[in-house]
Amino acid sequence: MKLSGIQRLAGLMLVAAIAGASFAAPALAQDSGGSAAASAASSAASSSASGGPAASATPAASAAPAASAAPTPVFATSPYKADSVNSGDTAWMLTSSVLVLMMTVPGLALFYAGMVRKKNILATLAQSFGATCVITVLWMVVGYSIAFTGSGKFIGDFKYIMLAPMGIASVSALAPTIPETVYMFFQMTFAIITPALIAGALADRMKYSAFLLFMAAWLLLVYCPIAHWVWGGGWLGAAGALDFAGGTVVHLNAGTAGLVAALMLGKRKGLGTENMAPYNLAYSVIGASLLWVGWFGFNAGSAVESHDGQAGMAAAATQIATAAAALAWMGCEWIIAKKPSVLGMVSGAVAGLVAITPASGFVDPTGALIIGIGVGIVCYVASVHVKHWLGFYDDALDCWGVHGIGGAFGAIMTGVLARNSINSAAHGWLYDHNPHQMVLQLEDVGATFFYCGIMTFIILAVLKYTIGIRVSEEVEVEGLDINLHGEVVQG
Amino acid sequence: MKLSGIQRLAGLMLVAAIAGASFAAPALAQDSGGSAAASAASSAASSSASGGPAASATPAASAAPAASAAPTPVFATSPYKADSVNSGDTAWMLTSSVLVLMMTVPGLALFYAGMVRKKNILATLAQSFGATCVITVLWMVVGYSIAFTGSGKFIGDFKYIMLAPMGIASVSALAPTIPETVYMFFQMTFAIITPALIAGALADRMKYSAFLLFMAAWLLLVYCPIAHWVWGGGWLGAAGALDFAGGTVVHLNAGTAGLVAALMLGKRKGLGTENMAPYNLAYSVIGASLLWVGWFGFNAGSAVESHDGQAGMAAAATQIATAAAALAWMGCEWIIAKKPSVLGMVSGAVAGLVAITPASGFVDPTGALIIGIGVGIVCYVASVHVKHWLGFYDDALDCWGVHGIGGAFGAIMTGVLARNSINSAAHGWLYDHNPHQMVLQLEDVGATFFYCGIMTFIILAVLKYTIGIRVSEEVEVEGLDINLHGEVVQG
Amino acid sequence: MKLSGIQRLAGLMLVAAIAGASFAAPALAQDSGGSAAASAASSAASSSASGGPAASATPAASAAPAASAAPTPVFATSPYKADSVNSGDTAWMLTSSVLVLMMTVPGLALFYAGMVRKKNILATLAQSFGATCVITVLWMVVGYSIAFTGSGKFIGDFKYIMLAPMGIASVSALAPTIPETVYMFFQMTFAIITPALIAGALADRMKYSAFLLFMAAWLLLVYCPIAHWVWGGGWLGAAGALDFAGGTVVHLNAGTAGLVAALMLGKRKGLGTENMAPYNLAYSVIGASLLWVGWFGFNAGSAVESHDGQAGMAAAATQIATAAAALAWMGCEWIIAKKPSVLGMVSGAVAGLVAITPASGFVDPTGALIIGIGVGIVCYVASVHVKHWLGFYDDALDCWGVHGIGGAFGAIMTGVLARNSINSAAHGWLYDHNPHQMVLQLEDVGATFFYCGIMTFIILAVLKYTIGIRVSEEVEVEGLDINLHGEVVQG
Amino acid sequence: MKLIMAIVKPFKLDEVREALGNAGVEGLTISEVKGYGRQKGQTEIYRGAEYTVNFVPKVQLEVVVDDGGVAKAIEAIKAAAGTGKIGDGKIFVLNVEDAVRIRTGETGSAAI
Amino acid sequence: MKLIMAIVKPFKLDEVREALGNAGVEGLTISEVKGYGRQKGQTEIYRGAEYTVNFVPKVQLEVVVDDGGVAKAIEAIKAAAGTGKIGDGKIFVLNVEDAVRIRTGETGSAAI
Amino acid sequence: MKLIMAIVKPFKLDEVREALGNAGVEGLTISEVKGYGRQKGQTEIYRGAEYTVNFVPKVQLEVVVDDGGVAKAIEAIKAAAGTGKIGDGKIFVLNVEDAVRIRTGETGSAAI
Ligand SMILES: Nc1ncnc2c1ncn2[C@@H]1O[C@H](COP(=O)(O)OP(=O)(O)O)[C@@H](O)[C@H]1O
Ligand SMILES: Nc1ncnc2c1ncn2[C@@H]1O[C@H](COP(=O)(O)OP(=O)(O)O)[C@@H](O)[C@H]1O
Ligand SMILES: Nc1ncnc2c1ncn2[C@@H]1O[C@H](COP(=O)(O)OP(=O)(O)O)[C@@H](O)[C@H]1O
Repeated sequence: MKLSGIQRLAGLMLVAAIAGASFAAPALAQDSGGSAAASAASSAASSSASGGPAASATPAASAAPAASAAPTPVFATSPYKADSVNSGDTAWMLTSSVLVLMMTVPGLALFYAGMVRKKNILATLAQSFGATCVITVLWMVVGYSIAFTGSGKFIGDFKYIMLAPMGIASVSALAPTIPETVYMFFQMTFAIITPALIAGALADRMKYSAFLLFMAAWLLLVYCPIAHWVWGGGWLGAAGALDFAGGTVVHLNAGTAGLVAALMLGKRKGLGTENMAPYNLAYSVIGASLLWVGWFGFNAGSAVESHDGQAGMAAAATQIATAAAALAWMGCEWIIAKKPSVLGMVSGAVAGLVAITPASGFVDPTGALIIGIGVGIVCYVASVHVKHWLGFYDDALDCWGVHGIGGAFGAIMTGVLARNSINSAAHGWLYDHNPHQMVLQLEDVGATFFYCGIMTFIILAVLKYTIGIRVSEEVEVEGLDINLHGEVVQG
Repeated sequence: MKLSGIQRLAGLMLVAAIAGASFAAPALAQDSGGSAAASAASSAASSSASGGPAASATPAASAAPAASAAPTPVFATSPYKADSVNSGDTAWMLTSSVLVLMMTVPGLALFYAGMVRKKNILATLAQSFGATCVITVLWMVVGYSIAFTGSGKFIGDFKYIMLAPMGIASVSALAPTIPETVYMFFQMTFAIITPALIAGALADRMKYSAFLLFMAAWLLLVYCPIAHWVWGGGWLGAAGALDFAGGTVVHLNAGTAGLVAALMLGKRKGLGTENMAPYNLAYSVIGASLLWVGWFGFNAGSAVESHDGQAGMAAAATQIATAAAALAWMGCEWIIAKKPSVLGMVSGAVAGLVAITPASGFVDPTGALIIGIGVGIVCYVASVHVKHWLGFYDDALDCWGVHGIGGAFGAIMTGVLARNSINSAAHGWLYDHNPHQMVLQLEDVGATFFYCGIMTFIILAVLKYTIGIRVSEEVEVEGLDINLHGEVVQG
Repeated sequence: MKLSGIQRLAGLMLVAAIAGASFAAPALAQDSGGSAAASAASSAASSSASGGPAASATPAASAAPAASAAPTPVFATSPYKADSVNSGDTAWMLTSSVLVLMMTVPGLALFYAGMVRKKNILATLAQSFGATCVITVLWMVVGYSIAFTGSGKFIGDFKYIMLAPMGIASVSALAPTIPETVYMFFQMTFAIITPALIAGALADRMKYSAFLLFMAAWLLLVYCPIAHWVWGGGWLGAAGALDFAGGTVVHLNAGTAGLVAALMLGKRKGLGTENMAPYNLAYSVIGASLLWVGWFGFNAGSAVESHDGQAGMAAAATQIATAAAALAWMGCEWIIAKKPSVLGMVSGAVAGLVAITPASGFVDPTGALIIGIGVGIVCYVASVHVKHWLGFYDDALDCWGVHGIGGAFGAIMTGVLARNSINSAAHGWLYDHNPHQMVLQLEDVGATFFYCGIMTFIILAVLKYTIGIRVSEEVEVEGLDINLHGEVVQG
Repeated sequence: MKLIMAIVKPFKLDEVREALGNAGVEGLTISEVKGYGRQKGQTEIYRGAEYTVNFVPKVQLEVVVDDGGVAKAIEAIKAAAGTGKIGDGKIFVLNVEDAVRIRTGETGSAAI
Repeated sequence: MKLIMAIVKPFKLDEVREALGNAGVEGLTISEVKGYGRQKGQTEIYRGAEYTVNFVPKVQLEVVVDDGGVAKAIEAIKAAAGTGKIGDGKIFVLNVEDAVRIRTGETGSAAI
Repeated sequence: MKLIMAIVKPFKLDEVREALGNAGVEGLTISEVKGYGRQKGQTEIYRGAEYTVNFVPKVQLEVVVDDGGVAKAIEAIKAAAGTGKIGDGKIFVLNVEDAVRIRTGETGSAAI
């Protein structure tokens, strides 16, 4: 369908909305001298707070006094010296790593595979599975080294190539209570799912060879640097941006890449004329459920310990926000389309998981509820209405609509609802009267959006004009399964 | 088919069997003066023993001497002060919570979805998924407060509305070695699966709006109070009834509700004439397997710690009873129907999991084996033969036949086989010569059966005469997927 | 098709390759006097090192000094006395047990079910599910007693029948930091999956009654003794063979049994003429993913603790080898068959998991990478080319090609790449200049191969000439689902 | 002999089969088809957007009967398949020149 | 009346249906079939071994039209289903002796 | 030209196709159908209760051949599909008035 100028304009504005903010940010930062102290304070603690997965959560323990006003018994600081490796923290982090791996295979693989047409089911599964393999090896070879070692402001050093220095008894300063092997593995599972999420925007039309190369390049050129900025000791973390488990590093990042990729690939053939309804939503429900279940490794695991209350609070917030978002999306559909679709419920749940990701560990249950309801509505509008109205990008399975929009929404709401009594490293706007945190969050969102957008464009442009990124029309019509993998789902 | 008086009569007797017992109970209690001491003793310890998920398991540790006769090294009381939060217990309880959540989505969702006809697969998945979301939010708003706070005999207080008082460092007296956030989350997963189980009796014919309202009302009016009675410090727990992980609170409760709901909804159209065979039992096998796997969070998690042997013994008992029950059911079918059906195997496994739920943590491996074999046979007869012979209720997927009968069977057998050497808080009939325990168990069963039955009837009656609970005949024939959710499983 | 002598010959040579080695071993052992000390040393430590699941991992902790050269902070020996039961280790081992159970149901069940034709899907699921039930009960009755108690060189004693002596506070000398109940359960899950793996070679043609009897007999006559030899304190472990999590005990063992069973059952009807392509590879992808996820319980769990770095290093090695093997197999197919099949990717991943099983816990990340790449290629050649070229056995789903070959490859490579700095109990050939370790590994491989091969033949021969092991031709053509279980996957 | 080709609503299949049985028809073949006609398909929802499926699931029955049996068979189908609602379906009659029972080799009416 | 039986490529279905609609056809019945002919099936890979599937997925349309409408319908199908490539499919025409609309009982052309 | 419509047992399909090939048939169309006749369906078990499925899975072949080729084709099918057991199936022959090859527009015998 032809595109009216007004629509293009609106499209640009959508982008500007996110972009503009971050330009404003620094300026605003200057003005907010009043919160200098707070800002300083938060910076001080930030290397742990914003550390997300990298956060040593000791502050939470020391928060006990603050919270001890609560009409319930409280526990004093944990029985462990937080700097010693212990079996409990290690047990939880091994479990968390396994849970996050399960999010990608089979979770994400099924979530996406259930939404495509029969002829592309196996190819969609192959994307998540293949990405997992490629990224695992690259992470071991150099990825971990770039993201989580050294003291660079922008990228780590290369001492950890092949993980050579990582002995049986090594411990990372970023996770003092577990072996470094476990920390490396935990971070690896994050590095796996982030690029894999992008597949949602590429569905039904990308060459498998190009896909795997894209995953590899994107991991090293986009994910690793940004992970270093925020969690690996880089500039954003140091500045005090709060991202507990990856609202920007993981979700806004993957979502932005998805948007760019969808634009560069072009629309699926037959979009609007052919029936593109999901072939077997049962797969999507299994996938969404495993994403939900695994997400506790993602969020509660990002406490990187289980010796105090932080992991538990993150888990509670995650569960509440997810359910609220699913209900919100369901409600919108029930009112507008008259029927609550199963696809809507699971999409809402995922949107909730996305938005609570940066906030879990910083917000209380009520904050989680607010974020959940909000993101359910926002992502519904973005994925169902705005996308169709703009109509110039084919974000097939709503990677941008859910992960991009949801991640940005969550990062911003974290600035609003973060609460010092939940995490002593956080000073939010609403409860702790620290407007400056909003500046930092917007900076974080803007930096991720632009860096990721530009780099993704470059990577795909190179691939497009070398090996090509899209399959031929015949292949697309006949199906990717038989043509790319020589197999089909029978019957 | 027409119903002969004799059958109606038998139906009533089935009910009476369970009912009558509990009337007898108090009387019997009087007679059993001989066991007063034992009874007192058990009452004394009961707040922890009957506490099920709420049981601080320290007694088990102190049971070491008792067991130290065993020809193996034993460990002294655990290295922890049981009153301090520690990373190991927290790690296990976070894991358990995640496992129990996985039981509902995707476990239960798939178990049921595999048994319905193609046209209702998505609607069945939507029941488990939607219930999970509604209950999560209600639990946070007020459910937890009603069930697990305050010192009321019948319900808790309302101080915990919105979980407001629950700080990062709160600890519940019911679970002294983990943060309260984790305990709240763990209990939430129990509150989610219990109402969701009822869906098995509602299959193929309930309105989705009515279903969600039913879940909400049932949670607050039935589950929360009963959970408080037994685990939250209420009268049943105080009396000394033993229910480690929810034989009555969860399974008999859901089963009874299912029976009432099946009667009020009426039979599925075409029952007996149309082919209602499961569309894709592969889903049911996945579901049953995930239920099995997740159940270790349910039973072993109900030790609410991992610092002594109780969780381990509960896990062993669970595994043994489940396998034994599956084999027993399989054997019955092999002998009677000449072929062991896959549906039979998985149903048997679930029956075993149900029956061992109240007993795990109180019985030894041999006790678990006995319970497993017994329940496999009992539930086979109840679900396959008694149901058809009575023929006046359409318990579509055997919610009552498996969870109701199995839960009651397990609760009663717990009184028989509970063993003081396994859990110092328990004094069973067979090993510890405490017949009075049987009284308490029957009281527990009867109270749950009647309270749940009556309240469920009231809730559904209100819904029936307001918004209506059953879909139109056309909708039922065409399928719930397309009519309630606007989607279908293609192909 | 007719079989040329040359092919038969090659077939025998394939067997001889593995066999011959072990005959050579003892002799070689004599020669290698030079490494007597080393050998003695390794024997000394072996009861823990080779202990695989039974390994108390304390050595790893004491390895800290060795590794402390690494340019990262290291942790001193763990804060726990390794001889005291603690909640962290217990939490991890409970989790690991659950993960390994998940590998069989639903993991393995789906992995195999996805590869068969529609008419046999349920029967294939029933094999894994039924085996799980039968083995669980037998393990409790006598299996654990045979494998993991007593001090016999070849089998354990029978004191633990019905697990009678196992009290709430028992601890096994083989796992001093967790309750024995947990250790018994953990080992049970290994005993379940090993026989279940054999089903891959029996697909589409075995009687269900014969299958269950085969599982029972094989568990008691093959698995339990071999497990005792290597992990239970028997002769192989004492000799110093290294098998961290079961390269020979589990995989070579199951693979060999599969090869023998495939030969005794004969080929599937229609092999070569009918289309035997997998019906729904989506199931296989789910299955392979859950196997991958669960395998961390298998390998990292085999550290039997989480209080030092061993579990973490095992996890890292597992992840790296799996991904590398999947990529290697994918690469081979891409080059030779021009298309990377999904079946190839998942088969490669499983091959990697198999090969790293004995090595995890002994090798460093680079060693894992080498093993992964190697096994991906070796198993691809064995399963895709050698099998067809030899053509005299119908190893339907490549149980021998992946588990047998992969397990042997892994066991041998463990001898090459094991590294003292990773596990102080290991002295490998390459890094620690201990060629004698190769002798021990080959001994281990040969002993397993021959004992298993002979016993499996005897068991199946007895079954074949009594109740019969193969279904009738009509049943095979019509499908096992309807004929053995009276059910079908509809639609 | 004639081939009666009837397209009916799926949930009427069992009734139609019985009716034909009573009308003396001993064998028939059915296949799942999709129909396009006055009756419009259901509206599916995808990402909030409703769209109508053009094709409606139907069952097609193929029955070969003696010329004498045609009228009875048609009556039976009409009676059993009719709901009076749009989409009840159609019956077409074609001429069959020969029939063979594979098992016995019988031909003509004997083969039906 | 005639029964037009056309076997076409699946992805051409929508176009064919439209074309027939424009040609005045108000109802038709389709079924998923597999075809064997000059066009060979795709080669699937199983354990590295390639093998060709003999049967190609096709869609079969059955349309009953008045004798007058036959030519127009055939033209419509040919135009819409043709790609010029092997495997485009076939059209067969059979005679229909009678037709009945179940809902109304109308017969003959009125029933179409 | 004639349309040969044969209903056979699924696992005989490959043999029948080969036999027809040898009999000079170059193209055919098959569809999965369910049959009702003397042969009764298998008994499924559901919750211990056995019930017989009325319909048996069959494969329907549709082959259009020149009048001359009919006999040969029928022979081929009979030989390949027969097992002598109940349920072997049926062959029906209908007259085809015209045929068109969509790709080329050829009509009549040339189109087959
Ligand atoms: N001309 C036709 N040729 C073949 N099939 C037809 C024709 N007209 C209708 N049908 C079949 O009959 C079914 C019912 O027809 P429809 O017009 O929907 O309702 P009614 O039969 O009540 O007029 C259609 O779905 C289609 O399968
Ligand atoms: N003689 C025939 N009888 C029935 N169907 C046929 C016949 N010949 C071809 N077909 C059908 O037409 C389809 C296309 O025919 P094919 O020979 O592959 O290409 P083309 O139509 O271009 O010659 C086949 O797949 C088959 O379904
Ligand atoms: N009169 C008929 N019209 C259409 N199909 C028929 C007819 N009679 C039989 N069939 C088909 O032939 C198949 C075999 O017929 P059946 O009576 O079971 O065995 P047999 O062919 O050996 O007599 C049936 O399943 C059905 O599909």
